Amino acid sequence: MAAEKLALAKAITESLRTAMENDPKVIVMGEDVGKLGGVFRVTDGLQKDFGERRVIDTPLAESGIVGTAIGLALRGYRPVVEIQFDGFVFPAYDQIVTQLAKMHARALGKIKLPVVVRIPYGGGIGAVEHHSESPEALFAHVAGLKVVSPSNASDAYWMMQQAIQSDDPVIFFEPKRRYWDRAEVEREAIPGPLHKARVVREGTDVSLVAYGPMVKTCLEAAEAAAAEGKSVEVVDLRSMSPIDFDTVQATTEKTGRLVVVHEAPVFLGTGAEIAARVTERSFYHLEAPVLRVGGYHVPYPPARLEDEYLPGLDRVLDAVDRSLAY
Amino acid sequence: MAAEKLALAKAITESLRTAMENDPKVIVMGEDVGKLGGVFRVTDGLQKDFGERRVIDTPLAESGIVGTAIGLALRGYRPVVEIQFDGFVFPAYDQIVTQLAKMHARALGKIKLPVVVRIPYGGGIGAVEHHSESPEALFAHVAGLKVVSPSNASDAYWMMQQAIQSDDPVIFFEPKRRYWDRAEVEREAIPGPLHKARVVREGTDVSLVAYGPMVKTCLEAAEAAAAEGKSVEVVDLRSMSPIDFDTVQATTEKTGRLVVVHEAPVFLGTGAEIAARVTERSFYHLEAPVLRVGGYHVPYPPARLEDEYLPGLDRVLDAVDRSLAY
Amino acid sequence: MTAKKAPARAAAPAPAKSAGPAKSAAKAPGRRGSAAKTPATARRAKATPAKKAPAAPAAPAFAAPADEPELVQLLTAEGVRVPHPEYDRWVEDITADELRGFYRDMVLTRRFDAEATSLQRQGELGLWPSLLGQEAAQIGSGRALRPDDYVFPTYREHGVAWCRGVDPTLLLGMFRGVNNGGWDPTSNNFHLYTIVIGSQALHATGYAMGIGLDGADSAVVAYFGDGASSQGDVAEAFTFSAVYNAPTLFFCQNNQWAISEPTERQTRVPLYQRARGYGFPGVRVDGNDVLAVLAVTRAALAHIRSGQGPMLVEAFTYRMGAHTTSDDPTRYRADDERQAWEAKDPIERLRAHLLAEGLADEAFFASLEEESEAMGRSVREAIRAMPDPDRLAIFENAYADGSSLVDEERAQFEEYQASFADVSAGEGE
Amino acid sequence: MTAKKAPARAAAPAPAKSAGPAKSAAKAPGRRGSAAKTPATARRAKATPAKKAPAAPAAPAFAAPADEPELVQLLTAEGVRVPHPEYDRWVEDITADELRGFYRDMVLTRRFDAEATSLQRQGELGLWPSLLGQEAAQIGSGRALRPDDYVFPTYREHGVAWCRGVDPTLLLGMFRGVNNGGWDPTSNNFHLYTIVIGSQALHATGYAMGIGLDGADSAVVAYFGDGASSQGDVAEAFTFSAVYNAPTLFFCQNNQWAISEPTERQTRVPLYQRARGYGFPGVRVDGNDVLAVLAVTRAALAHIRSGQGPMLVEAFTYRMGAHTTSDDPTRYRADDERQAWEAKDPIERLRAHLLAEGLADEAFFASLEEESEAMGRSVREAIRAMPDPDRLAIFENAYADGSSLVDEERAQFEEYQASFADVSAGEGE
Ligand SMILES: Cc1ncc(C[n+]2csc(CCOP(=O)(O)OP(=O)(O)O)c2C)c(N)n1
Ligand SMILES: Cc1ncc(C[n+]2csc(CCOP(=O)(O)OP(=O)(O)O)c2C)c(N)n1
Ligand SMILES: [Mg+2]
Ligand SMILES: [Mg+2]
Repeated sequence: MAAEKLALAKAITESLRTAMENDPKVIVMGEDVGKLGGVFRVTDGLQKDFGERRVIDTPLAESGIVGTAIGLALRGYRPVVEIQFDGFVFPAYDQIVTQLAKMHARALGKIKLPVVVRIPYGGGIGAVEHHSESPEALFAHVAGLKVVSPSNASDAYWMMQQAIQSDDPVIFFEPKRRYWDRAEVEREAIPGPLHKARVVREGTDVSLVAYGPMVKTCLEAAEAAAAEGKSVEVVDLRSMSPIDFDTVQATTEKTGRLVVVHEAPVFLGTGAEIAARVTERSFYHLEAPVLRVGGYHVPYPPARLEDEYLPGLDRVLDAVDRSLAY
Repeated sequence: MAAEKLALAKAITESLRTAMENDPKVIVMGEDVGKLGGVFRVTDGLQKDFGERRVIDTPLAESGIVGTAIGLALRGYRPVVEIQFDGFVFPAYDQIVTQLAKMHARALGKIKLPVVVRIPYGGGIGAVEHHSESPEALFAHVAGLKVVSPSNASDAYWMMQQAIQSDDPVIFFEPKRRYWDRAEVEREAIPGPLHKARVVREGTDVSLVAYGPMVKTCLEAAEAAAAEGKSVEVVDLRSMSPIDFDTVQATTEKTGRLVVVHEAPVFLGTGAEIAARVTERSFYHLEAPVLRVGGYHVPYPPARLEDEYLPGLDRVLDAVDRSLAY
Repeated sequence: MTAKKAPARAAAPAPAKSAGPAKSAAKAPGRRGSAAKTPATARRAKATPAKKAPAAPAAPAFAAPADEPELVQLLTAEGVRVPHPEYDRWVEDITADELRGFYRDMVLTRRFDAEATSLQRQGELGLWPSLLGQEAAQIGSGRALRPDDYVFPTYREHGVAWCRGVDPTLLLGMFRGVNNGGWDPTSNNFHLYTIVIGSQALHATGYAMGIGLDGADSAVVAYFGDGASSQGDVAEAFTFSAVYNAPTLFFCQNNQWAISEPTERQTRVPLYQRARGYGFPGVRVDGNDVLAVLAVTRAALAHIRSGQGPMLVEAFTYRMGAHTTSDDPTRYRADDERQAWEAKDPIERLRAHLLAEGLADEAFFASLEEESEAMGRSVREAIRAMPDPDRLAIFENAYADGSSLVDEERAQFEEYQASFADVSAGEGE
Repeated sequence: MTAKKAPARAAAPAPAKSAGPAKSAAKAPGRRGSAAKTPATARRAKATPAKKAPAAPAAPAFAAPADEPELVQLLTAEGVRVPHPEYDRWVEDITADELRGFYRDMVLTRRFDAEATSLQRQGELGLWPSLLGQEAAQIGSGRALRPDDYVFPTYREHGVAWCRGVDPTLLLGMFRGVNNGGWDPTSNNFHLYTIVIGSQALHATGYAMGIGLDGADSAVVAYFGDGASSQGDVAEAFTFSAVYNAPTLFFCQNNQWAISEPTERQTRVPLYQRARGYGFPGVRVDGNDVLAVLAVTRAALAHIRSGQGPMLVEAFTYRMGAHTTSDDPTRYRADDERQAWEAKDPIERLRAHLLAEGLADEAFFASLEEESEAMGRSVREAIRAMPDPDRLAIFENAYADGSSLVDEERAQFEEYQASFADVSAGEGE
């Protein structure tokens, strides 16, 4: 099959479909994932094609969803569970942190928990409270979990394939405001490793590292900066746990300046870890401190203020300028 | 009353007692806090003195404990809730993150939630799984919460007073392996602000920043380093949200070298934020990158391995040496 | 005897279809449901003995839950007043004036709701969760409350807010995106809408425990939906309220859908029975019958105020519209279901009653129509006049006592904003 | 009529003391409890009418939960076999040999447990949660299972582990601090101990859903305690199991204490009744009667295997020792309670029965005593020989597929360790 242009959401649908076709143990569970196809239609059509036994509408209880997915994994299944929105993952947080993340180690490796937890995340869609958050750091800090986020349809397709094949639990953050962005998905391509970052634009003056929804913003910022004569390199991190520090280090040492961008609050966000570790690795290469652009330490604001809260083109460019000013 | 020597746990007991005497709205809730006085005896004697209506044994359900504490706070009470061990706070995480942290902002400031969540945390006591964790970063990243940890009996007494008086929810991490350490508690002293860090040992060559259980370890390390002719300054952070960056910046610029020490995993631990922010603030003052000493990115190991996992004297000294080697 | 039971088990993970008395009864709330027994007995013959007990008898006949779903009703779908031995006394005092008042409440609430839905379509709101069809459940329960009682709503209790005297336009702020909850919960004892499903049940329980500590005889109402009944928080609220004898009324509006999921995805048996497992009473009431809801809520509150601890009321009703303006129910439910429920409309029902009994005349309905129009206009005007918040508002109220971190970020933000001012100033020159 | 109800309400937040049928019944498990009604009726007279209804009647008399706690018993405390119309047939096939086997199971389990307790005192273990008093509940249920059934224990199911064939010394590893769970759960279908209370109920439910998907007729047992019954996870497990008709046996060992909290801090009514609120059957069995537990568990499993979905069994027993070796029960419970329960000891009871019926002779007891001694010795030896894990083990098994972060940290750790080697090497010179 040749490459086709798919919306990011649709690429995930197709990836789930492929995985379910290839492996009868792959099942999909969550609230409204059946007939409705999920509130974002990511599971659209799957129940029709694979039946109610493999695409399971669950009771309204996130701890129950993740907890039973663990039990199903112990029975040999590979559940892909959907959490309806970022802000609703917290009732499941205990099962994720104390059980899903630790059970493989607890069993000295004798059992595996290939569970994927899909979470549409991030803001920018004008939603009400709890529907726009970016809680990835709260998962990345927890050993035993892997945490990834695609920024485009092609990665969405392939990273979902790899997440489902992974024998570790994967928290799969889907950039909901990019769900409708279309890109070529080459179904035959052999993808790189799941946890490898990717340089998506070459540059020489400053490096931007971002993931998920902010990659597009950073590419736009790089474009705008280019118009001003600044050469900006952009790295799509793709994985927040583990982080591909080699790629981040390489870009940092290439340009000498690094700006990390994410929607999540800056304070203790993934940018903190990147800044700390890269500074340690590349101390003598840095022309400027690693700068961070992200959300503020306040509850996610109401929709009419989210543009002030979210890192946009201008705030990224401002950070680029500040970095260059050192 | 003159200063008296109290164990850290006992200083908290006394602080709770004082608060309950001063304000009839202060109540204590949790599993086994009544007759048993808590598994660490921190609430020992309180039910006897204040009755079952103010020292409330709860059902075994942490979400219920925090959720009902929120309701009690809305009714005008100031609940101090006990989570029995660090690893058992996660069932309450949803109530803490989506409700306790955000309700004041949601109400545009019209309601306040003066709830203190006490959590004995950290390792070093040879306990079984879930009884030795340091999840503070998972709370510090969440806006709307304040997060503190005393390192000694005197701070324990006063910080608890201030936490209870705070109109914001406070996650109060108690360094369980220091519960039995005794120190003078001056009951009449006017304490400094709750969220202010404190230089607990002056030095000129390297700065150590720590909080809770690691302050003692760092003081011992400083002592050992002194014997080797190295002058180490030690800062007790006391508050992990907000962090008193002014004090951290001052010590960093004084010595030019900073090492952050905590038991929690290094990856996305509070040390990441300190390293990132201090590097930004004091970029031209740093002789070495900020180094971090902490736990590894693995589930907390079984007791017989915890000494390998936890930062001890030697690992702190090793970091001091590495910092000085730059 | 020990044959593989594949067919019986094969369908297991899909919700036990036949086990849906709530859903089946849904088709006829007036009828006494009878489905509860079916699933428990369906495969009784297919026992498989335990291995260690080759001579073990067939699977035992454990009793199916004893109670059929009893649905308290005082007004039929046609508006005919039917007697009820237990609940008549709770509404004996209701005057014609009050009945007309409930009618007015429901009409204005529905009008407000329709206005909000159309404001959403016009882009004035980002989202709207309509209460269409649930007016009687909300007005009947809301009107049973005292001012000192405290209400914890979900996000759909616009009718209860109305009874509490909350200015309706305040409800719109969060759906317009200007705030996350725009009213002062303490001024009308009506808490903010809670979006994380089930959380508020625990807040209600804690508040009720506080009432107990204060020695007061107020009550607390926790509203929640059929979907919410599955959340652990609701179960824990049941436990805490029961154990502490807290004056909590758990008021479940079973509108039969949680977005696309019918009630049988949440429970095998009618939801009011849940309470018995926790040792307190549960009652199911026709949620489209405002009088019955009033009676049942009053009785429940009296029970609660008398110090006997919590109660559960399940108002059996129907979500006549979409889950929210973002939802498309045609994807998951048949239109004839909705049509069947239109015949049980709570407002039409009371109107028929008022007319049949001569309790309201055309003048009443005409003036209400006018009032309703006027209200629609004023809501429209209010929402269009609603100012956007100042951008600095994002740094307000994160903390009650402030935080140096927020101060630092606010300062950076102001500096950043100021840099644009410089630019534009510069450009202006 | 509207007088303040301070006294009635004042005591509310302290758990409703009188509302503890479980606890009262605890004093006499054989007696049919009658306390359940008391709290619900105590203050019935003190109704306060709703404000809008000045003529409202007194608080209604909602029915107290219908069922009295029925306790299934086949052997009295004195070891006398009493007939039971429902459950006799489930143990008709039990031979004298099997009865002696249960006795042996219980004796060896208790011996192992005592050995572990004393090893803790000697510093060989960091902690030990004793099952003393709960042997019948565990052996009776454990022996009802098939090998293909799957068990999710708490942290106290040493007797069930024994029935599953798990090497007892493996149970000690986590309490010695050499691992966090030392056995392969798949080799005996006995999951690892779960310390976070209630979590495993959901794992059991998921596993049971998987059995359903597979079309198998195995069952899953989720063990949990009276305290655990309050956790939201257990409630959600009830909901999921019921809705999916999953073959889950919820086996609650109500040992009447959750550390220092008696069962009335967790529930107003006997716990087996919880199930009815979720639409599946619950049964209370004398948890100190191994035969009754076996019978009830067999019946429940047959029910479950027949495709009817989950069941709840409440084994009413008593924690005769401390919560764990770290606990001091003298702080919160009277010694006479424990003494009363010694009279109902599960082992003594079966011994009396074996002797009275002439089913075992002195030789049997003597040889069992020897076997028990030998087992104690071998456990002691095994634990003392148990090696400490290699320090690099902390980096093992965090991930199944590895993680570059862990690799990096392991390398740093090795480097750091090597620096000491250098030093000692240097010192050695
Ligand atoms: C914890 C959580 N999970 C998921 C959601 C998304 N969600 C919003 S409303 C809803 C359905 C609620 O159904 P029900 O409780 O019956 O209330 P209704 O909407 O019918 O009034 C869901 C799943 C949420 N808000 N919170
Ligand atoms: C979520 C959680 N909260 C608290 C604890 C601490 N804790 C350990 S055992 C226990 C009591 C358990 O009581 P019960 O469920 O009756 O089981 P039992 O110990 O009596 O066998 C508590 C509170 C825990 N392990 N997990
Ligand atoms: Mg609903
Ligand atoms: Mg117990």
